[in-house]
Amino acid sequence: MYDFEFVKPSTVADAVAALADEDAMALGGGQTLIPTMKQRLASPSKLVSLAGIADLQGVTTGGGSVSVGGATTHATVAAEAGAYPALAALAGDIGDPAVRNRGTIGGSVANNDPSADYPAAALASGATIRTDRREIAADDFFQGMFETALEDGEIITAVDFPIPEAANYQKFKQPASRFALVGVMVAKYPDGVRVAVTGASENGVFRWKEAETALTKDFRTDALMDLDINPLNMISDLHGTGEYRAHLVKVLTKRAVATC
Amino acid sequence: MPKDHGIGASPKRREDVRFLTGNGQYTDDINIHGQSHVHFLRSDVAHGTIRSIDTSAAEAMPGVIRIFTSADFEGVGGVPCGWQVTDRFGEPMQEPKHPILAEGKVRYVGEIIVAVVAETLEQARDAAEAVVVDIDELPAVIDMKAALEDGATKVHDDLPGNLCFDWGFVEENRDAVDAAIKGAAHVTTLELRNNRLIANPMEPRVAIGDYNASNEEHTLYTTSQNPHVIRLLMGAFVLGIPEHKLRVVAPDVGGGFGTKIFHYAEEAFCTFAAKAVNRPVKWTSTRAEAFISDAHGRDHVTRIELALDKDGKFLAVRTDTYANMGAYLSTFAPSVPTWLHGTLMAGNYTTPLVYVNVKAVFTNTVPVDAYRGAGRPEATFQLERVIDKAARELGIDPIELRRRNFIKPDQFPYATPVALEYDTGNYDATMDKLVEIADIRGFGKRKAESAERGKLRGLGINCYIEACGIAPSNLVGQLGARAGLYESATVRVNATGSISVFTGSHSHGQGHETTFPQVVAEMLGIDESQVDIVHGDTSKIPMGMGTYGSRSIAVGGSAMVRATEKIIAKAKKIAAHLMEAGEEDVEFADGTFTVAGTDKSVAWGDVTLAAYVPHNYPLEDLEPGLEETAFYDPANFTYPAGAYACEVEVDPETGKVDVMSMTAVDDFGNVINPMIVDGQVHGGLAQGIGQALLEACVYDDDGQLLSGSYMDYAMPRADDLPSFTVDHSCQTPCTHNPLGVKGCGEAGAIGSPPSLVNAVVDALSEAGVTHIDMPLSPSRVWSAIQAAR
Amino acid sequence: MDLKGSRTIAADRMTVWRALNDAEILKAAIPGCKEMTGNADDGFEATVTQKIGPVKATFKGVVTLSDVIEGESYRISGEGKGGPAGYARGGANVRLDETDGVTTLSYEVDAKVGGKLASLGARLIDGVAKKLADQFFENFQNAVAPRSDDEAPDDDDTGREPEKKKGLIKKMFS
Amino acid sequence: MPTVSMTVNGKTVSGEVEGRTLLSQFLREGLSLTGTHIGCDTAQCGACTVHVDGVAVKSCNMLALEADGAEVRTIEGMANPDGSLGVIQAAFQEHHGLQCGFCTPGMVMAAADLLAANSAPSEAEIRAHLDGNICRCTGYHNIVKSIQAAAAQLG
Repeated sequence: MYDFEFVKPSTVADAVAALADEDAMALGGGQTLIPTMKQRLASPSKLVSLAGIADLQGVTTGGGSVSVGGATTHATVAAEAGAYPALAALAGDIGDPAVRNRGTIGGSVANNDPSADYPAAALASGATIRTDRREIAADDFFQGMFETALEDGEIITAVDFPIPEAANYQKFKQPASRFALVGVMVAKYPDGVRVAVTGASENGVFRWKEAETALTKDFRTDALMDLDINPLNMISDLHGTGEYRAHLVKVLTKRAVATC
Repeated sequence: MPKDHGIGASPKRREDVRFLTGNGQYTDDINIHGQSHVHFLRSDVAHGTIRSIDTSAAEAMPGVIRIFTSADFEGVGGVPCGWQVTDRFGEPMQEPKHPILAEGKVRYVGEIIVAVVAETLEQARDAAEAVVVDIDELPAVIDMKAALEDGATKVHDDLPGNLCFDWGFVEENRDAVDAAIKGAAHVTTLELRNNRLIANPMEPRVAIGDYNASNEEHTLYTTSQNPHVIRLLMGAFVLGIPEHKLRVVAPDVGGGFGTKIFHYAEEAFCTFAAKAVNRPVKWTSTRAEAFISDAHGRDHVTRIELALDKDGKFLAVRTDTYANMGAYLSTFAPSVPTWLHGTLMAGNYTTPLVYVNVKAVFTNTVPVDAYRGAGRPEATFQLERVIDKAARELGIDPIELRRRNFIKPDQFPYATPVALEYDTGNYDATMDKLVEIADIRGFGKRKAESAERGKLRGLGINCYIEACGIAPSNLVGQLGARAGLYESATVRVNATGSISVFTGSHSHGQGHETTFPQVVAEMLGIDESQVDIVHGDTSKIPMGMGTYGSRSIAVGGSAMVRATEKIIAKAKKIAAHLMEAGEEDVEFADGTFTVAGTDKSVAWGDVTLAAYVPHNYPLEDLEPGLEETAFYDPANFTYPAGAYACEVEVDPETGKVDVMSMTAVDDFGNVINPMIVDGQVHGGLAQGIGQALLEACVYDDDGQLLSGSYMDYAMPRADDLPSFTVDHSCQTPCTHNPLGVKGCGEAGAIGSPPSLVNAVVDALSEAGVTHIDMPLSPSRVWSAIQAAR
Repeated sequence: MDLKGSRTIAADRMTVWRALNDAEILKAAIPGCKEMTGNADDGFEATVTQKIGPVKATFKGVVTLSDVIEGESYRISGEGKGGPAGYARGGANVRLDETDGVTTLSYEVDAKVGGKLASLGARLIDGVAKKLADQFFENFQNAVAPRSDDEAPDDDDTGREPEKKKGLIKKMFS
Repeated sequence: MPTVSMTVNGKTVSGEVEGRTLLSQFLREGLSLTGTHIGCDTAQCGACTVHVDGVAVKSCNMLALEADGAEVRTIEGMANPDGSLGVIQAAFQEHHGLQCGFCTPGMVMAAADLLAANSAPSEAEIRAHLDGNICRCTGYHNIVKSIQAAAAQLG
């Protein structure tokens, strides 16, 4: 690892100020960033830990939604997001126990790894990503593999998840990394069903709109019978072809609906 | 009632206390005052000519002590190969030089080009980034068959081509096998790949070189399974250091599985550099580095044919294999696809004719060498897969087909057509046991239950036989080994009767510190706590060949028995003197010497004390002291064998395979410590299941390793595996070693892949699937189902 | 990874060709290009910084134009060393066809990475390469003859359109 | 250089570190607590697992400075005060839950983390909880048995 300056502010304002340096990076749980830095594949001059900011911690429930502070660990969400069981279950199956004790929702959402779980939850829930300067709808937030609407130095303060009538997340794990080879989150709201897919597309998390339309009309697995997803832009790697991933999207969507 | 001590008991492992409290001492835990650190700049291209190396900017970086290139190694030998294979035309294999640092060319991603020694590791890494290496990239040779085509790029310019050797075994049988296959009632053919693996012991390799200028002594601390072999190879062939000036220490070692047998360039570098910079030099591999520098395993592409008569009797086996050697010959690489593979192609069966052809090929990949089982898993996999396919084609139950061809108990000793003489075995007995404990008859019910859940259940079985404790030395010498394959033991009885046993069998997870005292204590009738094991330091142990090939108890244990027998013989003489009796009248049991037919006795401790305080002692006939050394060179291999069963559930929608059960019935001959034997089998099963289901070392066409971390190389985790059922109650003791033991370290890894693949093929047989190459990843299984439709 | 594609550019062929040989335009089109010196005949030296998720690597290397058929086609290739990250190289065979003052630029892209980028990033290589190729031609097109918004292609099934960032890129180049 | 201080196995310790110093490095090199092992660099093998403020973390994936002021427990702090093996450690020995011993400290720490939260885990729960700890020797069979036995004893 290259050396860097480490700071741990206690307020969002101080963190934003610390991130103003060009090569500063925010440090959530570091479960992706630190391994990357160990390989010398990233060289920030300064790491701004968000772990000391009390305002970014914790899960609150109210007004029909679950709000998760940006620096809340996956383990905490798994334990405390009981009002949205599918979200708690999703958080409880990210990585492994030790990773869940460190990794944070803000880190995951800001990174927008194309195989990460939280982006699927946020997109399927029509979540709102709150930052130090604005609120961003999940639909606008995720902009392709590793790309988000975040500006430089912008900090995720919370993610608000509207609680659905029913929801389920199905993850088919890549055998080595245990990231999602494909993950599908289905969430049923009074105004319609949302289906978000992670792990599959080269463009990162996306909504399967045909499935949403079909499931909004008829929330049964049979509604998906005639739908197929185009494998063209699906990730193809040593763990599966694009065709395989496209196939899994449908299988997992059905299973999610069946489990809802 | 199980025994509570001695042979056959399962005492708690004494090494566990230090491991469980964080007090183990692994090589990376050693820090020598004043040590420097080396970072190796490794090639990131698979093949190329080194045009220039500019270290000038790096030399000036903070903390840099010295930067080494191959120019610094003039006059130093290459990493030697310890086994020479003679090809089927009587010519020796092609043997390229294997330099410590790349000379002129790089030949695989991971090959060391430059070594930077600095005060700290991060400084060494910083400086390595400032080294400018200009490489003229050449096309990479990755595919073995393409490597042998005319006009293929050569990995080694000074060799005639990429063929290391073309081996035929038994060459005289070639025509007879061809004829038998031509005339057979049925021939089953199977093409398959034995996937390339990376051993991945959890402890990455470490080397620390130290040099004492005042007495010109070198010390190497290294993560090795066989420190003496490293001393021999590195001292004699690489660096020219006489043995008495070279100490190799392998302290606690965190797993080996074969990949820590070999002598590696990093070991020679640290030893050499410690003298050159007059500072200790330490190297600790990262996991990423391990993936591109530890010798890989397996990687065979095979076409096998099995000829049967109309009753299902095996008439002949012919196999054509391409074996990947990687870019250079690792220490024992040539022996793996040849003597450790071809000789096992008779399996547990009476097949009269066998012909094995192996073409060993150089490619621009990491060198390939022995990995748990080494050659024997490759042999077992192809044989047991083709038998299963034949059973399916002929409509014969796969267990019945095997039984029809078993070597029967009254046929032992049995000489196979591939040069081995099996001493003992009872393959029907192990199969009977398997049928019983795996509840083979209940499979139909379980299959129906699985079907109700939408899962396809499959049952696969297979047999295996392996050859352990490669021996005797005078035979293996004829076969090309450049080292002996004996083992040594020194039993040092101290004055008060306690014992230190010095063994060349290094322990890195096998529990020798517990098992070996069980043997010595039982022989002497004393408490096991009186016996300690010393291993892993060439300055303490006379000579050793190390731990691999399931040889420790069969060879190292036998050496210990021989040395202990010498101790007893001498102790009897001392006891006879003390009791004023004839030596021939002295009996020894339960730690007490008695004169037959009398009540005269003398205790073990009195005899040992007399040996060291020889006041009342036959000094004119006998030397004082009680210490004996034995070198044991076995008369033959040992032949563990067994029968395995695996049940799987396949999710036809996703292709995911769940292992529902794995049952291993092994005949290891006599068992010293059942608990440890069970543990060895468990570990082998996990690695076999890993190979069959999860693990794949994947290169792209340019020779880049795509599976270069645990993010892409799937290691078996706890939730990938079931609890296992293991049994070793069928015992046909080995007839030619004093303990009657056979070895258990590799069995699980050899025996489990075919049963797992047979089970998945069974589950998918109705869909028309006849074979899937390992690993049976969900996407592959799904694709196979799609293709069969 | 092999990727084929084409772009319709509202300019005549020679205008596009000149742009394909213009150091400034190439520099602007190569995603993450920080510095580029040299010329079309002798080749360019370039420094390119790429940020993919947490990974940020700077590549130093060369960009060369070869197999040149004046006004018609060439191969543009780049090769860069990224220090501890390994290396990356990519190229595109580019061909121009003109009808009615509108030029169709067709391309076939290939890309390779080596070292840690290959061994740690296997799952991402294709996606990143496609994205970068897309960005290059998008940038190039915008630099030569910006499109109007209604020409944007429809979303594909995956719901994410590569043109999403066009607004930003247009801002940079128009 | 920044200074870090924390409580490790009940003792207050402090030392100078760099920003980049990992908790695992601080433990191994700064405090000579070499029972915490480094088996990979992608935070998957779990050999470096320790407890920070009562929960399991991978110490090779956490900066020493992130643990400033924390309570850290390592394998060296798992034995009984008299030096005898703790319940989980003793269960691992009794049931042969280790072979080469390299992954063992991480396994024991992961097991302790599990049993603190779930006193009677099922086999499936144990296997799931070991998701982030790789053992290459035992095939996990006896590790699972060891944890079950420890759970039974701890009640």
